[in-house]
Amino acid sequence: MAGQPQPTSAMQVVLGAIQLPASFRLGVGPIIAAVVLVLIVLATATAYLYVPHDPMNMNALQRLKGPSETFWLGTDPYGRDLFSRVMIGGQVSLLIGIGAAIVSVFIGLVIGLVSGFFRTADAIIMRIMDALMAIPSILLAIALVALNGPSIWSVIFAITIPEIPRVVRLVRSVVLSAREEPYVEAAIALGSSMSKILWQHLMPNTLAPIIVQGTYICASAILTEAILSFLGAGVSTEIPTWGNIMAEGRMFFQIKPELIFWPGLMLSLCILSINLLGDTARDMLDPRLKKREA
Amino acid sequence: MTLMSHDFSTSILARGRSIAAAAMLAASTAIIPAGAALAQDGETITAVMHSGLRVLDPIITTAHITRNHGYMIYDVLVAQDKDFTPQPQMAEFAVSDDGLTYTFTLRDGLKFHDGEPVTAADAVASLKRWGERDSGGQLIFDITASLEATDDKTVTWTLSEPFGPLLDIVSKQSAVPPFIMPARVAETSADEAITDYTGSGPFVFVEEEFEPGVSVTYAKFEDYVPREEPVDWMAGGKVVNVDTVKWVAMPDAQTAINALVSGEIDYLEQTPIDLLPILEASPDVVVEVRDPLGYQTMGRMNFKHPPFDDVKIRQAALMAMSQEPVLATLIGNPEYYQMCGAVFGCGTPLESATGTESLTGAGDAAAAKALLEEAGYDGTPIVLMQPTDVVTLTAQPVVAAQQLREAGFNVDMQAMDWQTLVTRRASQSAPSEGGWNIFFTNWMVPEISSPLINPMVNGRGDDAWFGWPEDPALEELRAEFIAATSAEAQKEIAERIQAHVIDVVNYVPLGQYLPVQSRRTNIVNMIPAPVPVFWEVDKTE
Amino acid sequence: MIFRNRDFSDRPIALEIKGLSVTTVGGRTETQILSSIDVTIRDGETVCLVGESGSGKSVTSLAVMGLLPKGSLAVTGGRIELEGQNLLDLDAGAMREMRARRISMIFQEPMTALNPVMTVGAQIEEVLDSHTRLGAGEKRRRVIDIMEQVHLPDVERIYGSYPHQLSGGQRQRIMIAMALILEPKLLIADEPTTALDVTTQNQVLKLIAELQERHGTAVLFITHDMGVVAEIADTVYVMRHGEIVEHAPVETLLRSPREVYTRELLAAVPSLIPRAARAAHDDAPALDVKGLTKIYDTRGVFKKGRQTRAAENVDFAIGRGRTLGIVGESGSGKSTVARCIMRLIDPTDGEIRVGQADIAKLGRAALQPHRKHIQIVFQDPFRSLNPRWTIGDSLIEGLLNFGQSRDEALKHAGELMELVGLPRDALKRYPHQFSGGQRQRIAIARAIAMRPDILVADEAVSALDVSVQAQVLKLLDDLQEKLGIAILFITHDLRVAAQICDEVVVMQHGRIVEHDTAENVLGRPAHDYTRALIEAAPGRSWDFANFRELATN
Amino acid sequence: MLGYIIRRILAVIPVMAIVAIFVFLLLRLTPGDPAAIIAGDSATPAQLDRIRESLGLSEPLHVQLVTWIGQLFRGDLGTSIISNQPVTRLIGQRIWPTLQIGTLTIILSVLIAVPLGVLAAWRHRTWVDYAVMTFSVLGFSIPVFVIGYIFIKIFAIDLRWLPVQGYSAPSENLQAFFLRAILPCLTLATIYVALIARMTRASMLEVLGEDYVRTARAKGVKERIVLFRHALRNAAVPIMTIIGTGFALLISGVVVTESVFNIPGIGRLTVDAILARDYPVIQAMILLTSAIYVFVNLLIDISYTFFDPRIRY
Repeated sequence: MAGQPQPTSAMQVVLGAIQLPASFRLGVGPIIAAVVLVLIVLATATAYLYVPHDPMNMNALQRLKGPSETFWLGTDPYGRDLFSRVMIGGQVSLLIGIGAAIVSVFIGLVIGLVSGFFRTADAIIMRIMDALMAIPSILLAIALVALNGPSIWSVIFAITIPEIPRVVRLVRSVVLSAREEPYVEAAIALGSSMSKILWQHLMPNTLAPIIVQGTYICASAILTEAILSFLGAGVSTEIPTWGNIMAEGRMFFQIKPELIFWPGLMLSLCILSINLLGDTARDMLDPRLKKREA
Repeated sequence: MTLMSHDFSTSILARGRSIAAAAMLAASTAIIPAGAALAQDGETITAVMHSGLRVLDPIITTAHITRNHGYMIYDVLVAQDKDFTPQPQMAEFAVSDDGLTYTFTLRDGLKFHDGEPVTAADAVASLKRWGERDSGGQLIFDITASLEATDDKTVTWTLSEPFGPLLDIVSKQSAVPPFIMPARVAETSADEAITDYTGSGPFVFVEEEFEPGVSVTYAKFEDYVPREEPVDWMAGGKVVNVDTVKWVAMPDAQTAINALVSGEIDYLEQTPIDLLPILEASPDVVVEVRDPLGYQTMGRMNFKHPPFDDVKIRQAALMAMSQEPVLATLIGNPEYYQMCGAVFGCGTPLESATGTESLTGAGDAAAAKALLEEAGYDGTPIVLMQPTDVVTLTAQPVVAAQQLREAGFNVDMQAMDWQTLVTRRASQSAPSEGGWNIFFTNWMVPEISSPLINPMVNGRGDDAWFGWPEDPALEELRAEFIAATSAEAQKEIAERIQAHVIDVVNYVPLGQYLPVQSRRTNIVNMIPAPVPVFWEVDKTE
Repeated sequence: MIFRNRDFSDRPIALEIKGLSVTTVGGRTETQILSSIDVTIRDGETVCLVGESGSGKSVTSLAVMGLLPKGSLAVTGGRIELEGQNLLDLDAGAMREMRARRISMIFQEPMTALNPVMTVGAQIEEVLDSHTRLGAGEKRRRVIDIMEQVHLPDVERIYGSYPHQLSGGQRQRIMIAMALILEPKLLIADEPTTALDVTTQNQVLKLIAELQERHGTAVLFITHDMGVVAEIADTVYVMRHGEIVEHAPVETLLRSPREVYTRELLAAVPSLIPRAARAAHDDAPALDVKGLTKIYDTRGVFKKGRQTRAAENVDFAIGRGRTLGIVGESGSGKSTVARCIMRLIDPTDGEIRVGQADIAKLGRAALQPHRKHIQIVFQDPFRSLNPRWTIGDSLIEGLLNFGQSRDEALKHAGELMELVGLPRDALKRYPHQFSGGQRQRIAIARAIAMRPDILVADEAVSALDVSVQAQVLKLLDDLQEKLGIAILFITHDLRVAAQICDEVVVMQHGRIVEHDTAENVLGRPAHDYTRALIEAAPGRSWDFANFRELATN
Repeated sequence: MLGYIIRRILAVIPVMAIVAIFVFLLLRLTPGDPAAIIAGDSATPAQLDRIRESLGLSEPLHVQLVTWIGQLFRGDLGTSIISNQPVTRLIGQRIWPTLQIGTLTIILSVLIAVPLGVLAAWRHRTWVDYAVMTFSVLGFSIPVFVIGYIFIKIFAIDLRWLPVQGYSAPSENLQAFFLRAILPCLTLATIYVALIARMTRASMLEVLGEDYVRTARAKGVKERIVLFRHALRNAAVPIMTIIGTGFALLISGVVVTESVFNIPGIGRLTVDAILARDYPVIQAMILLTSAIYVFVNLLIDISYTFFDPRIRY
């Protein structure tokens, strides 16, 4: 492999020198997952263009109706169109997932870099992170939603806070091992400043793992939102999400399972796809796996 | 594990397949019938109540579950029959001709659970503690000259001026009935919860088995002597036919219904109407309306802050609202709800529908818009509080918000858990600073059935119920009502109050709905009463 | 007698590999790893398989063991006959029965090759568990016996020890005991001494020879080290790109290699004859180290502090244009000295004079301007370049830090590439597109881009194949000539030290035991330890590059 | 070893102190007034003030904090504001169902997941591997309450094999306990099995590539012994770690499962307490669950020395 130069792509800048082992096969799973995910994202993102009803419009006389030409998937306990709600609800669920992933990864990255590089800050930061990790995340999230009210942002915040320590630990461990790398020591010898070493040498090492971690956070955030809704601490019913559609429908599970089935199906497909892609990305990025394949 | 993953792939809808797969398994597996192993003792009734019991002091709180708990272990001096007429329970009563002295004589054989006899001193202490908490009680104590135990069996209550409804208030079952406790317990400050749960009622509280919010066990009080009279609503003899009653809480209605169908529980106090088909399909379960009066659901505005400080805008809001969508969304099946504009409830002596045609009709969005225009509504957002965790209160705000929006209101619906809501509604701050404009709640009809006890019908400003209307005209009407001596006069004044309340939009009645209880068929003789009580009821094999 | 020179032609054949081919499977393309190789080993014979990395020697050994990684490598042709029985015909169970009983194998890394969570006694005993039905007492007796045969001290204690509690040499003895306890026909040794220090290596080689003699075992010995070959081989097979280039009895091969490749390989082996020291300039030394000491404190909350003296009282100086080597075995403190001088770690005491300035105690900011005078090249060429940066970015990192404009620095970088013998357009590529030797050139270019006065080379050629090693050493020599840099060369390899150093410092346990010209240290060692080191060097009496005995001076 | 345990326990103190202060402040900043909850619908503001006073909620924040920490040191977790019961009593009543279901779930999960993970790693890139991985990703992808409902629907409602809900103490009726514990445990185990199986597979894959596994095979050791004696024990540390960190996930699952299956455990106690702003209960419960988490992970850290002799403290 070493002999002939390989083509360079723009992705390389982000993912670094990821050499795909020659024997690495993508398999059909991740491809299906990617297609499903893209479809779900597109379908929910453009939902306002095609949904037949206002997802918020209630009609008490049309409650809990079965599927019909007007209501493709039937209606919910408020007489709202289930199809429209599921499609629009996906927007909010995905927003919460992506939002929580981005915010926790960003905050975790900054704290983790500081913690990994400055030994004085490390002890204090890690004690606080240990404490945050020790608090059961769902309880912390419920308490945070209770504190801030059930808005989308407060739910994202509540899901984000417990995820941060995990990102911090990940980033910190990557930094701790990367700072032992000879090329970092070479940079020190070359007189590079601390900030240059931190941002240009160490930080890029954390990108691949935190992108993977981000996908998992995204999936788990969507799931956590559903659980918060289930426990009565989710986003208000004014704004449909997969989670609160299911939470509202749980009482009708036996007489009208569609209320849980459709949002549940969308949610599970979506999370399944994200997780599968995350696994694939992890396998591709995992240096240990690479070593084994080589 | 392969079985498990198979079941995962089975969708909820593809039920037939999973049953087939399971049936195959069943052929090779010894099946233990779930019901058999878990059968309850025949002498115990396991009941799922509408909420978990957490607070044990029925005086300090108005929570219905605690009131119901009070009726299990305590007794009351006077109780109402189905015509709202006070009848003797622990005590016979007499009123002096001038209407100033009330004498209560305790009947024989009354004992507390610790074996001590119930004395007049116990009754006096209990009434005094109750009087500090209950708003009706406060009215009486405002004009009480003396309340004392004149001997072991006699309580003499002397007033400084006549007060016609005294017996009505003392015999009421909501919100806080004057339960009789031992004097040592009743001496606890009215702001502090009691810690000694000795009563004289037909059941004994089994403290060791109490798990707050989960389960509470009551044992039959063997020494309880019921009255001779047949049971009638809350009055009459309380004959206990079972050994133990166990209340368990099941926050998930679905779970409770399944448990009832499978015989794991005997009784379900509150049944979601939408789920009735499941129960109706089961031959072992009876579904019924316990209390024909039911509940009133209502909305209350904040009089202190714009825009609802303007009567025109309140009227516009009332015009905008229509009961049917609210009730249909909340209950679903029209058999179990009733459009009703009566402030004092439909089916009560003081029922009147004056001024509520639009409410019980389709609403009048056009009139609402016109009124808004006239009042010069500037689009100030209305903070509408929506509880997320109380099943019987989730629909009203959502439907009302839509109706208000359609009439041109700018509605800011803020979702919060019920506990946040009850805290926030006590705040008199501006809506933008943590206050509010409108919220919704439910009352049992007996709780609002008269101007004396209806918490909303009170115009004393900051001393009034949340929303704090300053309404001297209303207060005058109430004084007239108290002074009235005949039922006809009361009825006439009540109608004027109705008209006034709707005119100034003191609050918005959104109709009445019926609580539906369900029970196993072997649970018989449940009393139709506003309070689910467990005397008279029996469990057959 | 330099070589073993034994004749085995009348002994029965133990192993015969005929036309063995191995290819990769499961990838997009099939790559031929072994192309029809033939190897014959007779009873009691030692066959050495030599070649550079990637030549296929390890694959050969794994193929014989039937341990090719499933799903990535597969045998596509040929036979592997052990005493006439084709191993490739055996099913998994039968093959498992062959292992340890008929063929055994020892591996390069005794640390990783032993299970860290089992006692070594149990690991040896497991061989008996798998292949015999002996009673507990008998098993233990056999284990103790073989452990004594491999000359382990304090056998009873070591029996119950875990691998991490033993030294590298002891671990390799355990491996050998494990391999030989069932007296197999054939022992495959895959670079068994590469990870060991030279003195330990010598002992292990002797042990293998001793046991082979005692049991009449055939040995297939895989190595890249010609010294080792000279020491132990009866017959040598030279491999390259999955083919056997040449095979011959050891003396024949070393004296008169037939093939060009073999000659090149031998010619690249550095000689133990030290270079003549170049004339020292009389001006001030470029680097002057005095009393350098590094002490590690391991202090616990409840434990008493314990001190590790990694380097103590180290003194030396290097003049411009000269090379000073620090040699020593692992743990001697040579790398600690290098890292202290680079100020990658803070020395506990002493002076480090770079030019006129003592940089030993400077703070981070005060140190910065001095950095450009002293640069380092690390051992591992795969990790010393940031894999996410282009070569150009890596080369100019230091120049930018010292105020050059990007264009200027890039131009300079282009020149440097040519200087180290790489094309200019390589600047736009990433490190993974280069071989190890090329990367090491780039690392050198990055260091000299700063125009340092001193270059520290910390085992800079140890990870490279001999042919590449020779090229890099040549490059360093050329650069030194052109630029007049002082080089501090850290190595464990006496041959390399002999090639490049003017002066040599020998370190042991953190202290300098000998310091003199290379000629004196290597030719007339004054210290016992130095002498032991030199005597342990395999093949020290053979001059590989010239295909003859070393001329004794 | 003992020194290590003592040091680890000491290290827990600052963590728990941060948890305590964090939780205390978090709750006091949460809008919500327990007095309003106790008093019910028709209380007046003056009554609320008096109740607040008697609960000690009108004291300044730092005074409340100091009082509370003082109580903690005396082993007094306070009294529930709502039910007026000592928190220790509430915990005593509610912790057993959770511990029993939780322990059963962990045992069940490990028994299922570890062999699955080993199998998947051993048969890497075969259908077995793909099946295990698909199942484990699926386990992560379905909300736990949906899984619970599906189980109820199939096993309790349609097949009537198992009870729909509830909990029986094993001390009273062991058979009833197991019958009622099966569905909650299976529900909870789904995600936990997924987690542990994934980690077992990953860890085994790494270990199976190690030199000593090759050595074991070169010794002619049977494959089963290679997998379980050589590889699994070396792979154990990350598996134990994930069991420990996954414990947090289990707590989350417990909260939901308890409400689906109506189990009177500490999960429901805590959620109810949060929704009711029952400060002493919330504080005690979060401290308790955090302490359990920390304790479990401490045990797991110590267990590493059992799996790996190189780890000596």
